[in-house]
Amino acid sequence: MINKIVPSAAEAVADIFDGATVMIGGFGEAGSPIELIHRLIDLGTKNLTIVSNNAGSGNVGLAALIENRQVKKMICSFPRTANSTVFPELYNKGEIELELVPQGTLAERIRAGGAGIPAFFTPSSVNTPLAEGKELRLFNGKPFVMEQAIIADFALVRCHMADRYGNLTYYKTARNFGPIMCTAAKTTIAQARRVVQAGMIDPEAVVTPGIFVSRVVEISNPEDESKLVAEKRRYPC
Amino acid sequence: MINKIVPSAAEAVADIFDGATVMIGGFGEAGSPIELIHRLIDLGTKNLTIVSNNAGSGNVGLAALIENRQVKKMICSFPRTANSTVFPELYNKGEIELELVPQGTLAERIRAGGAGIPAFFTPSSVNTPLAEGKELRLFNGKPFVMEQAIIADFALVRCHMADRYGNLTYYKTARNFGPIMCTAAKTTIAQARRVVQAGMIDPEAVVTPGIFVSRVVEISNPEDESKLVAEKRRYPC
Amino acid sequence: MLNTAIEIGWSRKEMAQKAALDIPDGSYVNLGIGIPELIAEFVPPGIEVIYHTENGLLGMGPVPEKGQEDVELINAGKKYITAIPGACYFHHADSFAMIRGGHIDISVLGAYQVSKEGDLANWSTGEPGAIPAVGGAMDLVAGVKSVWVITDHNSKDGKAKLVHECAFPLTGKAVVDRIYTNLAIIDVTEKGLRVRELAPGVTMEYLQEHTEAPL
Amino acid sequence: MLNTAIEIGWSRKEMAQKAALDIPDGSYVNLGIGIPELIAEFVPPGIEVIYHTENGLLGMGPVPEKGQEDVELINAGKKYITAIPGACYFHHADSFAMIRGGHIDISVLGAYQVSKEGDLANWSTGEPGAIPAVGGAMDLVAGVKSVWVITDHNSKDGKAKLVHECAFPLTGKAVVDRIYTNLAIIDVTEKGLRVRELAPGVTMEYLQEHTEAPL
Repeated sequence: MINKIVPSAAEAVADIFDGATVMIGGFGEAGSPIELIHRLIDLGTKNLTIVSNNAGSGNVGLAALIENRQVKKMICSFPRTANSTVFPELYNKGEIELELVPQGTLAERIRAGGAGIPAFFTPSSVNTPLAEGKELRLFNGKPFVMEQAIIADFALVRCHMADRYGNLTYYKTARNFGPIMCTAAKTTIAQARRVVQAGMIDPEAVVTPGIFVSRVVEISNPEDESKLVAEKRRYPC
Repeated sequence: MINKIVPSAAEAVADIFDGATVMIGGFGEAGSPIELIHRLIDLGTKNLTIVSNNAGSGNVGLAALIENRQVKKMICSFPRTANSTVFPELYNKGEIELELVPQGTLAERIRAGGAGIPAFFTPSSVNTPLAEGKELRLFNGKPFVMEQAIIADFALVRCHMADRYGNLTYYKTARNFGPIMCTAAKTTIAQARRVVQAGMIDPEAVVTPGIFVSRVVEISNPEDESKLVAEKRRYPC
Repeated sequence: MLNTAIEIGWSRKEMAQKAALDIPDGSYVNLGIGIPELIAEFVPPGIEVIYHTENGLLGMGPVPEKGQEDVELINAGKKYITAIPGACYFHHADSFAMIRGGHIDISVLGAYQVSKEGDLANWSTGEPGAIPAVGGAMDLVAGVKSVWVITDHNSKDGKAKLVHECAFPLTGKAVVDRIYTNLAIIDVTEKGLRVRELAPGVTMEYLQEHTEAPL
Repeated sequence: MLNTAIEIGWSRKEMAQKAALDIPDGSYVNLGIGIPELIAEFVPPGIEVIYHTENGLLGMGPVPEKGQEDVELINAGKKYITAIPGACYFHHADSFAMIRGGHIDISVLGAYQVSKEGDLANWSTGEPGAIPAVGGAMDLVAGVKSVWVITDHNSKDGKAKLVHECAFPLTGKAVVDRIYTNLAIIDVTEKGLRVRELAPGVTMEYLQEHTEAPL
């Protein structure tokens, strides 16, 4: 019987290795798999390349992972937010690398990685510094830049419901990068607010088909990252 | 107020012009917008380029459109099915053109058209006659072929539920090409089994966001194409 | 200079209102962070506009009432929002397919600089020590049918924002169609910047004095 | 020749059963049209296999009972199917993303010819007058982790199907990993075709006589 449910977040992330590329879902706090990230901090894995839209807030979640010096490089679109201090500080000291990618190109590169498309052309970033060094090409007389797929060793996402097959649904704008990241990693780990019996999720409403998910862990009451940030809490919390 | 509901299939398709490229949803009979196709036959528009996975069955729907000599060219992956006689006959007489595309490449080219991606690389068809004349390129030492987006003037699809904004859901495997075709046409026309109030479709379960849809027509009891074919019925029926 | 400008020109709310009145009924609109966010408040009754927020929602509604905020229902500026009946959620690749594929009618953005050809610089001042962050701006200007900028006419230190050529790194080249400032509404045309409307008390001479690019 | 082969070899059902027993528990499998479709019947109890059908369903169940058919619930061969609890539907681009992206474990396909290097020809005999039709075969062989072929060992007119080089247009080059025929189970290895199992009554000599490619 297929059963992707694992009993704890610690077990779910236990094989993330030094030097791995890890996609982390979420747009700001919404959809950020904070419990999985905290267990990754417990694990202490080093030299990670993190693919995530932002670079964390306050001193919890992704920001705490960075603060703990586990991250060698960030691939993201917006590493500067109101409550983001950890990344900027390390970046200005030259202690963390940054690959800045337009948000839509980031999403499409991840989607391409999951879909077996090694490269594609996009109009985004043409004539800007972010297209420098990349191949340009005209289609119908208009310039496009070639962008390559991103594939990760692991993806950590937060979803709403999950079943033993790994079928997932999401909640409102917490969906964001979750579905595409699930497709683009060798091992995808989802923390779900609720694990349900197979068949309980409407087959028309499954957002991530189970084939894309390796492990599911139920975290019924995830920490509210924005609240932790507002309260200036620090990992471990 | 936004209201994309139109009163009849005839009005919905009335502006399809000679020489237009028209995407038609469906995989075999499942999801084929037969009423919209029949009204397009009534309209008599000529020299159409049709993008559709198959080339119709029996003498109704897409097959009848072809039989009525309205189609100059088919872009499809599988124009030969058990009950398909109209297309093979015209093709063998040299009276209709065919661009044969692997099914996954067809889907991805349509998706790319809707997503503003002019071209992408795929491993499908490499080293086969269908890759001849196309640009090949190595990524990580493996060969890929460059394929270009398909965009249409019109898309005709069949869906399950729709609202006045054009939000759509589908029914089981009738979903197939509908969602991607909706995104890749200048004007998208959907026939829905049921039109519901805005807000009645769960926002988490909308498959085609209304932004991709131009017109919706309610056809509560669509013809069952497979039954018509089995009964050897002919358009008009 | 900024103070003077504000005294004789439009307020931020008035700028937003001017832009709001120009949005055609039935438009799909993406509003950037800052002044553009104010626009939704001023769309007149009877006009239905659907707001897209690139983090994955079509049909963004007004700010929630106090206590009704949902931490997982936010806009691209990471502010709490609501969803209208008929809204729908989708993932980031689908969201940017809407943008890049030309399905959004209007994008309203802020700006550091706009050139006379409609080049836009709004993501980086290129200063050392500034953390570069781009978000969805480059995708929006590359994909959306019509790109409007809404910005103070001059920077806080009094420099012109409408320039011959952008000194800051570009977000996109020849992408801006219209500019709403506190002093005027200006179209970007093939022949350069063309004034559409002057704010009360602003003369063409005054406007040109505060603008590097020829009008 | 075909008759002889069938008398001493496996039946179609036995071929399907042989393949079914080789599918690991928990696999995601796409079954092609024809003999491959029979495989699902023979997967032993206790082994859970999830079937993908490229027209948009993961979790394909058995053939529906008479009268329970749904014209909108079909497989890639356009036959009526059912869906298991825990199934899900998706559109074609997502379905082929699963295939192309390497997420499906096993694809079982029919064949006109397979070469000793694992080249597959299964979509066109290249004959004049034949309507070319490719469907999803090229995507499956390009993307699925393991590609198995299940086919009669020889064609209806007695010709070898396991050949030095495919004469028919290719579906893919060096893509086949294993071949199930009525005479044998054969692996495609770097050193060529390697017999894994002979059907009852079939000798290596007999098999080689009916095979163009060296074994």
